[in-house]
Amino acid sequence: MSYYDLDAILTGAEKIPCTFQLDVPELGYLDNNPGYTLKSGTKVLLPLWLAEMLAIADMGDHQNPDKSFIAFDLPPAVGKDVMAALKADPRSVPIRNQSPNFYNLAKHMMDLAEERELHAVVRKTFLTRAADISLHARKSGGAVSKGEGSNLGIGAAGEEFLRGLDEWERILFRKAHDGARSTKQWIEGIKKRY
Amino acid sequence: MPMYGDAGLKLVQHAKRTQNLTHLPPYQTELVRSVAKEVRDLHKDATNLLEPFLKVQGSFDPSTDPATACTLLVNHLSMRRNKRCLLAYHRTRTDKLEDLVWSGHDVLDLSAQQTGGESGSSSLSPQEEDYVRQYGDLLAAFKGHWTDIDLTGSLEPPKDLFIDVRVLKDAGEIQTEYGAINLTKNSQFFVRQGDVERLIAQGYLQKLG
Amino acid sequence: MAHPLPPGLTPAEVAFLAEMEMVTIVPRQRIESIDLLGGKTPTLRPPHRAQVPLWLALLLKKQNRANIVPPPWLHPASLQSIIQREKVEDPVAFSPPPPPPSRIKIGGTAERINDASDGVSPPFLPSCTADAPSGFLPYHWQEVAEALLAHAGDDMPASAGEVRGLLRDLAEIRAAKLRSSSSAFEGFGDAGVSLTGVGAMELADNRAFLLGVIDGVRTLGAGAEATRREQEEEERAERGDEFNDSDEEMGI
Amino acid sequence: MDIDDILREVDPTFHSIPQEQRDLQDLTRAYVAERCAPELLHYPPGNLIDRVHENIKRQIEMVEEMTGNMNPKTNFALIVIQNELERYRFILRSYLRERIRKIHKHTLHYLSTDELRSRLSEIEVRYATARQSRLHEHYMSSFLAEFPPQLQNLNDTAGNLNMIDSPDLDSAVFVRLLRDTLVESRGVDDDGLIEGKEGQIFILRWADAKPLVERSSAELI
Repeated sequence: MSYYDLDAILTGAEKIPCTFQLDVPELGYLDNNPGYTLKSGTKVLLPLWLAEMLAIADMGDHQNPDKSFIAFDLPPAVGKDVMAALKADPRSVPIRNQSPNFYNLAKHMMDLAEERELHAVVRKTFLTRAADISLHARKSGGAVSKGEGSNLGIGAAGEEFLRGLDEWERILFRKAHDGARSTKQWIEGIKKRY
Repeated sequence: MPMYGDAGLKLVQHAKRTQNLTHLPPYQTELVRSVAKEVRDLHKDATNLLEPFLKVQGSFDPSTDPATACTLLVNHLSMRRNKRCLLAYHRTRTDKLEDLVWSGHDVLDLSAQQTGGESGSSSLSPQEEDYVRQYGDLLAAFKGHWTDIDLTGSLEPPKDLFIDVRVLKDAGEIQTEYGAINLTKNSQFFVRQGDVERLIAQGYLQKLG
Repeated sequence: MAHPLPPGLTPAEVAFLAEMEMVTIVPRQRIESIDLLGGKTPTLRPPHRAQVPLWLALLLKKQNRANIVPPPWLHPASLQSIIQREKVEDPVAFSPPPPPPSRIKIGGTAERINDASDGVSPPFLPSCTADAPSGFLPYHWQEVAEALLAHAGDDMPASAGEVRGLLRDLAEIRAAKLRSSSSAFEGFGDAGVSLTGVGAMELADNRAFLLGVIDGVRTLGAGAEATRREQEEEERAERGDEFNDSDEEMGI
Repeated sequence: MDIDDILREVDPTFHSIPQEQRDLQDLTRAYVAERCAPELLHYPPGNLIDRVHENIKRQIEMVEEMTGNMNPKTNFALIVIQNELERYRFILRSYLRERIRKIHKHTLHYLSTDELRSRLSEIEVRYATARQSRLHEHYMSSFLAEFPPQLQNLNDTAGNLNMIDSPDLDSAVFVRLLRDTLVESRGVDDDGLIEGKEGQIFILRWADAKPLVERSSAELI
């Protein structure tokens, strides 16, 4: 985890459904009610950077040592419906619509809650989509002289798929694309040398 | 209503866009100010909240008052979040500024041009302008230890150090590392590319092969 | 920018390294030894063969001062045998790299001590000279082959078109292997993935992507991995001394 | 008795390679390793970098002496020398700048302990320290000075969030074995123990590859 990493910070802004486990007089503003007590049992959406720590912090309650300030649910982006869709066909889900930092978010949620099922689906999704990313990147990276932009030469379905990539996948795409492109440049350049 | 950390997030979103730009967009003075103010307000709140406990008990024991402990934690996390956003924003920009210094740009000049050259307006904050100057000096000193290898030179592997050229029009005598060469039309030379790049661009010489 | 290129070697850098491979030349004119940073060049006297780094050989060739003797592995018969091996004999793994010099000592008896304190490796092994073994692709096979084809086409053992065609076949077979290998490792969940026989350019092309996928799987699986380790640790503790003993017996 | 003499006795091939050639091999390996390792590596032993730098300087002086009024057409040797010189300059430049990139990225980390600091040259330490303090001053004057004092540090490690970014030592790398050796490797689902053979190429986590590389049983590629 990198302190200065922008994607990590942006992931921290993802909203998590949380339930407060105690009354807190000063925190009404978190539920759009400044000045009022935030009641135990109130459901609020909190950013991950806040939810994460409130969920693992020790309340100091000796009778209930496992109790934290809040309980939380999986955010919809990595919730049951999305996981079911990914299980059916990882390629057909534009995961960027769920979250631009889909994998980062999934990782945080897996660390917070032991979710074996989540891990299996997310990993399979990542690998299956990576193979597709490589194919598309190779096609577009090989076409070195055509330039970039919409002229990727991978067809409408391909571009649709690429639009749905999350940040990790965009980086992967760029890596595969640049690899193919610089190899192509080497081949083209060698004829001009010596 | 706006949450603590929302303004900080805006800064980071700015930074994220900045990463993919070739130029440096204007410094977000107002946003930076409001995030810093948020931190001061949060700190004031925390101090006020703690005061009665410190007065009476000398310290605060979270287990006796979980609600206050929770408020203080939220407060503390919000300050830390804002600090992280501010640092990441500034760091992204100094990274970019350093890159420009490495590639030999006159950053201060460049930034004035981008804003249309109006006097007094720059996409850099005054502090950033200071930093660019200081970093420029620092890099110059570092480079000075490695003058023989031209530390800021190209990181693409060397190729075509010497090239064959044909003279397209008489250009008279030029000075090269090897001394003078007389360029008469249609003669051919094998020369250091760096010596003749300008003459090629001006159409006096043609690169062969 | 402190360094504008991505970490890891790029294709251009790999090609640069390949130019340090020694190749055999036949000089066409006498050239005295030159005192270089990397040592003196041999005195060139036609028609005596000499070995020089590829970058120098290409410079000599370009100026018509020498011809280059192509390495035996670049002959069509050699390339065909490698294709046969890659396609039929082992359709999964890459064909093996040339045997390391420690295993091909003269007479096969002079066993080099197993000490790599100056363990020489590509591009400094003599794997592209006229004495290199045929039937094995050296680490820099693609870069050396392309450079020779482009600039010493008339020195090739067969028509440039024929050699080029064989190289293209080989590259395609191997590219498919590299692609399928990455999915065959069950998503890099297991340790120690082997890519023995892979070429430098093949690596450079796929490096960032492959490592990106592996690092992604590792990051996503970090929690599961930690849990697995804890369980294994517990099991080990339960088995107690018995396990430790067998560990020692393995002589590690 | 010198260690080289001992080695020469047990292994006649040792030092059959002249010094200049070995320097080139070591420099090349250092450059490749630095480009491929996820963290900053130690300077190569035996003052290699200084020696190469000195040799480059001397060669440049020689080129300057040799030039003058010579016709490049007739002076092939000079062309060869300059071509080689350019190659050396490139390797050293690329090596040093890869190091700078890593130092930039994780400055506080490399300055944080004596062991880490010892990986930097004197010049690098001076540069990194000066840059870090300029940077801190920049943050201070931009916003940090308005913060409560306990929030002004750049090296807090409290509460699940370490401000000192450090390289990911578990990043994957490619290595080639330089001799037969046991290869221990960790994976997500399974760990491995392989009897590796000279010349084999593996993908490993850097933390697993590092001990092999440090005792010259493997090299980064």
